[in-house]
Amino acid sequence: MDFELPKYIEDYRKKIREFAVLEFTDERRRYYDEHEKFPMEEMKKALSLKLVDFDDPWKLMVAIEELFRVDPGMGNSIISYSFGSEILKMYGSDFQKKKYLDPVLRGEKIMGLGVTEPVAGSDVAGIASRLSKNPKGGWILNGSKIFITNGMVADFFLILAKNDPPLSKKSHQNMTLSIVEPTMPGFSRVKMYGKLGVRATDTAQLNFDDIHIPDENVVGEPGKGFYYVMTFFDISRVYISAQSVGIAQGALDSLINRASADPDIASSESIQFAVAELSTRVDAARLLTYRAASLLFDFKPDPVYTSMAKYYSADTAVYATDVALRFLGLPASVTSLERLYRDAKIMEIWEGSSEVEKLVIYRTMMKKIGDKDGRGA
Amino acid sequence: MDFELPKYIEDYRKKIREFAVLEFTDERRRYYDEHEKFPMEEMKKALSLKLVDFDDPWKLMVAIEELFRVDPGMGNSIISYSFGSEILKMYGSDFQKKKYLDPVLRGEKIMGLGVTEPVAGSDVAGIASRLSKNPKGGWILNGSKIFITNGMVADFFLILAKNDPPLSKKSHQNMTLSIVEPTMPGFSRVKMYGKLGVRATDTAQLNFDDIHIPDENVVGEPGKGFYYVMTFFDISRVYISAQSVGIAQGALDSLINRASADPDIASSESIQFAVAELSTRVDAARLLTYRAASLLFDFKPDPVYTSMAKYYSADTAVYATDVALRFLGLPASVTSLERLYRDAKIMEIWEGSSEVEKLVIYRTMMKKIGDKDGRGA
Amino acid sequence: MDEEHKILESMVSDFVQREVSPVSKAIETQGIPQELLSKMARQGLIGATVPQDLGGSDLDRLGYVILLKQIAMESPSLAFLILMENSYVMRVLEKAESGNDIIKKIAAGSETGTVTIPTMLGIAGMGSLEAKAGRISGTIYGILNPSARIHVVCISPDSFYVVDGGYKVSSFLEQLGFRGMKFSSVSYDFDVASSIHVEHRAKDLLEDSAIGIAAIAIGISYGALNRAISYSGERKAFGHYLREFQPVAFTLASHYMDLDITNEYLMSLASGPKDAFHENFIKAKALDLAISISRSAIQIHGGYGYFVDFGVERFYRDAMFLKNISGDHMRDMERLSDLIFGETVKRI
Amino acid sequence: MDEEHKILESMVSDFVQREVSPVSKAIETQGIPQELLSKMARQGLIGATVPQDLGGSDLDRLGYVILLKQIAMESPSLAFLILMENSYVMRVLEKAESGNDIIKKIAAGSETGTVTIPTMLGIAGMGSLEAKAGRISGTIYGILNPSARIHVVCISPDSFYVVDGGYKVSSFLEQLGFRGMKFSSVSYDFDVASSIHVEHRAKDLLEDSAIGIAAIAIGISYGALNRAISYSGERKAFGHYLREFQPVAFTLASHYMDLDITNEYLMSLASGPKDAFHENFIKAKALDLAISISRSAIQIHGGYGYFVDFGVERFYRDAMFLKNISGDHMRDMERLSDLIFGETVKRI
Repeated sequence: MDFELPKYIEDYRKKIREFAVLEFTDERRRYYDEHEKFPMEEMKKALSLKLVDFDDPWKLMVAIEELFRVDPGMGNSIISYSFGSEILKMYGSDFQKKKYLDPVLRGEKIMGLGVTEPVAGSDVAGIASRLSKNPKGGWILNGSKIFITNGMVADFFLILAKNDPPLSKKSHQNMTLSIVEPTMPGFSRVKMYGKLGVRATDTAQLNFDDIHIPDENVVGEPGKGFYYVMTFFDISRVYISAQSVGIAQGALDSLINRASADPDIASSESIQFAVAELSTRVDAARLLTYRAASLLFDFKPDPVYTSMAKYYSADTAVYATDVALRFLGLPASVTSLERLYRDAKIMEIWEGSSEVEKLVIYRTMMKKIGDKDGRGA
Repeated sequence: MDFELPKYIEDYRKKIREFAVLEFTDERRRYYDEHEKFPMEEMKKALSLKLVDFDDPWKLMVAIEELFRVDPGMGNSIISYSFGSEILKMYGSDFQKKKYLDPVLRGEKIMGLGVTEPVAGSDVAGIASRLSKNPKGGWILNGSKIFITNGMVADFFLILAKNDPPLSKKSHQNMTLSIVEPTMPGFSRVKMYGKLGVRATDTAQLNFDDIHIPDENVVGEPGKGFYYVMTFFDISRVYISAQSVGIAQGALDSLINRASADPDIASSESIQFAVAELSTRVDAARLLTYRAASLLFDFKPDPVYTSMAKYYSADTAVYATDVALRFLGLPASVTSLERLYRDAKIMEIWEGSSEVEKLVIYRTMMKKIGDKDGRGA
Repeated sequence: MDEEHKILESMVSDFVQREVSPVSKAIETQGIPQELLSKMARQGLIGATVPQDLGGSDLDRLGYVILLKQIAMESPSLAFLILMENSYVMRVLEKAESGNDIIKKIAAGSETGTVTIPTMLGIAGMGSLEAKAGRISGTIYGILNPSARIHVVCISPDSFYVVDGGYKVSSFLEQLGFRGMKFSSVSYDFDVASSIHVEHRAKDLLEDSAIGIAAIAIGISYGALNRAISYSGERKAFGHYLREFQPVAFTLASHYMDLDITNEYLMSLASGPKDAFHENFIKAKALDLAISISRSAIQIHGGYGYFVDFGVERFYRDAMFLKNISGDHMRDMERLSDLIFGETVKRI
Repeated sequence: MDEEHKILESMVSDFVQREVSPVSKAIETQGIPQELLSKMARQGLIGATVPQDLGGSDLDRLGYVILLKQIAMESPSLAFLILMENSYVMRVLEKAESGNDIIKKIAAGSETGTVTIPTMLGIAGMGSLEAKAGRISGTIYGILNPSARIHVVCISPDSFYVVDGGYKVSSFLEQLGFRGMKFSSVSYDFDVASSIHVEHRAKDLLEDSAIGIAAIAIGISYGALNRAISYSGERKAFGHYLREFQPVAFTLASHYMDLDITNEYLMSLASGPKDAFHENFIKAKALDLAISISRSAIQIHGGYGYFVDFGVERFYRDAMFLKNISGDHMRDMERLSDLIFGETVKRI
């Protein structure tokens, strides 16, 4: 067993942290949060510096952790321009890779992924968007999506819809992903204002009214969209888990900084215990996350370990910001800590709520329990 | 990073588990618990099978985990016959190794370690036992120890006492470890009955009334006993942490077994969530434990990581038995689960209470925080 | 609390200090002494809720709660025996033709009673009873106080038999809590015609006992917390009394608050008419509190807390056992949700 | 609750539904509308605790608690303004020579008031005031409702000045909660001789406000829980209403119980005379509950809960902000422990 990251990753961590501390100034963090604005300038800067290395998943994970540790809203905007790109990498055609994926990877375009709908949150199989064969060729898309990250800034989206008429009686085998551009007739979008946190992240509702989708924009095989999305979630949930670890560490940082600066605070055993308890939980969350990551990056993702990491880390993020804010009190109610407190809550909700993670853990685990000798048997 | 144990260890885990399941029958577990008796027979059997490999620390750790998973009281008695031997290994003289350590390692003798006293629990520096120079040569020991594991069955003890007159003004530099045999005049012991759990473990109070200790029985340097004991705790706390992981896993096992056997139970989402939450916590505790172990076994013990593991795993053991017992209810109130519930509580107390662990975490961490780039800075 | 109940509280508290406290640890290993039962009977404390002419004290709900709480602070085992006899056994006997004669004996402390709690709670997997050819027979696992002469046997949700003989204690089980009473498997085999049959809804008995269960849980909590508070002011570590350390003080203070709030709610419910809805709340809450406070109480006592001699560890065992012997966790939560939302929580 | 208070509750509840509920979300971004303040003033709801001849309702403790709770269920921001004016500003003005004139204006809703909470709570690191050459000056960070005309300035634990003018709002800060009011740094610079000076113990004001703080926390809890309960009966996932899932139902049921128990305690304390000791308990407990219930309420609403439109997320923010603006966590715990154990918890 080996619990240490290689030195080059730890060096990279320092670099990312320097960037975050330098670029995410108090003023900017407050500005983007208050105005609910996408930090396009900082994103471009990070791109131009080639700061985030999407080719090394460990680096990406550490980058996420360190960016979220300082500011989740800005951090997310910087790394999420390629949100969903793994799907195109795995299942996209050459045409799609060339036209859509490559510009994203070069940092020239922003993409988004549309799964969630007004009546179907964590229940992906319950979506209502419809993709129908166009008798004149291609397909017709109708429906809408909500809570879509990069909704207003993305140059194209991967949209999950149900086939109509159905390709299969099983709804899991009747969903298709297609690429939709905002310039296509029938497309409209509305920015969703008023988030509790991660307000620098761009969020929108998308509407599709008889959009014509050319055949070449259908991703992979029709009917397999649900599986593509689930495979993607197995990947993205590891990164969400790293987001949560970053937030929790950020909250712990405030408590430690305060104890370091103020002897009156440091002399309180109650604070000392809080620091000890939080450090332990943050480390536990980090270890669960790294374990899930280590399997995923080795192409052996384990949904049980991934869901454990995401659920536990999200809970830790909320818990850590809560404890830190209680102890730091009123002076902290206008600082980055109060922002972290608001940001943290989304971790339990997006890309599979904690409730869904728990069901995944239970069901997948119980399936495995044929093997009586293993742990958990 | 690598989160998997080598295959030979996992194979060994299976062997140990087989032994525990086979030897720790319901009947025996109940018998030793009810009668508060040391399972000498099973211990001898484990010894004769050379089941526990004290030379491979990973194997020892996994053995502890698997034995405690089935029965902490019996498990502890089987592995604790050499309790404290690391001290002799590190600091004992050749004479001491030959006369005392070797027979223990061969499984012929049982040893114990006496630190805790009636008025000094976690506060080791507060002990009252006194070791004085005997004008006629050697030393004189007076005082008493409580909660001493193997107290009635051990063939000798390492006893921590304060030097009188003091060797140093600092009480930490004024403690000495010496080897005491029950046959020495002035030694007496009384079995301590009535433990809440781990009742197959032998516990006693030891009394020293003007015991003559020959010079050759003083371990290492006089005045350094406190440091020897603390160094030992850095080791033993990792194993205690593994004990807790074993107990927590045992509790989780009961819940899973019940859900596997009873469709009415399995259909409850509440149970499903409990299984998911417990599995996650048990895994988090296990990862914290393995990380601390991996550093320790690589001769780089980190007191922060060790204390995190011990505190968190102990809390998890209590939490897991609590949740499982609530769900399994009255029928479980006479089974091994109720025993685990009683056993678990000692994990938060022995070899450094959870409160002491938290102080260690905080203090050691804050000392490290010169390095501003590292995590926690 | 009115004057009358204050007097009762002080009387019971004195009695408990004088008579129960000195033997409370012995009760755990040797059972409840006959002498203590006789003394309690003379004060009318055993037949707490039965009429005075049957040897009881005819206590109202509040009085009953006060009694159970005070006893549980020293001996949860004894408190549960009183509850079992008053809330289950004698409630069934009240409805039986010659029940009063038996009630008198129990209230006099010359006999004790028990009830088949597993069947009354409807807990699966603890045995069952079968009626066949005019006899009822079967084995029930987990009868508390099996050596009682009077067994109230619940054979269906609304049907009980009172059995005096006709049962065999087959094996003792070492149980988690209430060790002042034995716990065992009991085999029943009795003639229907010659046994007393009573129709009574088990559900009503359980509902009515909720405040009593809560009272015992609150008593356990006070018993554990009071000991932890005194110990924290006597024991030193690192040169200071435990109570001087913030984490100890804050933990104790927080328990103290929770307990005060929960106790107030119990007392206010007990002072009013039956309110099954809210009595469910107090039962659930008080049980949780007892488990959590008794855990802290052991922790504050350190190694000593782990030993029976310090009289703290039994609260930890009794709290969880009380939870499990007074209901099924999941079923209780389902019922609570149903009551609150007015609809059934489904298994999905 | 007696008839009189029931009538009050129903009156306030009607008013809140009719007048506050429709604007409660707008309050968060645009502030409390003058029109609403005027309407409340006409009903005597602003000067809740001041005499009727000054335009108030002269509510007793229970009435005040009922009022704050009902308002907080819809608009915690508004409830806190009422508390700040009644429990701090007007309490100081009562003692001032020409204070009644100002009280009348506030009760009439034509002026609002604020108080320098950071100095009143004695929170370090939020600025301080200095007296020099007959003037008092300095900057305080974190004044809620800074645009109020009347500023009650606490310059020491037992000394206040009432300032009308003589302050400058220097910069607005986006704060965690109570966004219906602005929050900012305020620079004070006023002449001692021409300002109203009042001696009053800040400690007394804080103690007396504890049940009011608790009432707002309980109101927040009910506001959040009621929304979660209705949503869970409207929203479906995987073909079932959320409420049909055990974990959702059990979480809601458990909150419902906790809230009922805590609310009962509050109501019972508010019905009696001042009891500073126990009022500390209810404040601490109610705040914890508000934080925990509002977290669950967001979770049950899923993604929607994260957006201001659904009116749930603000309870989460307001609950924590209320905790922080009503005291210092550690100092409060220290005081509680001191009260309970009768001795001082040391820093060791």
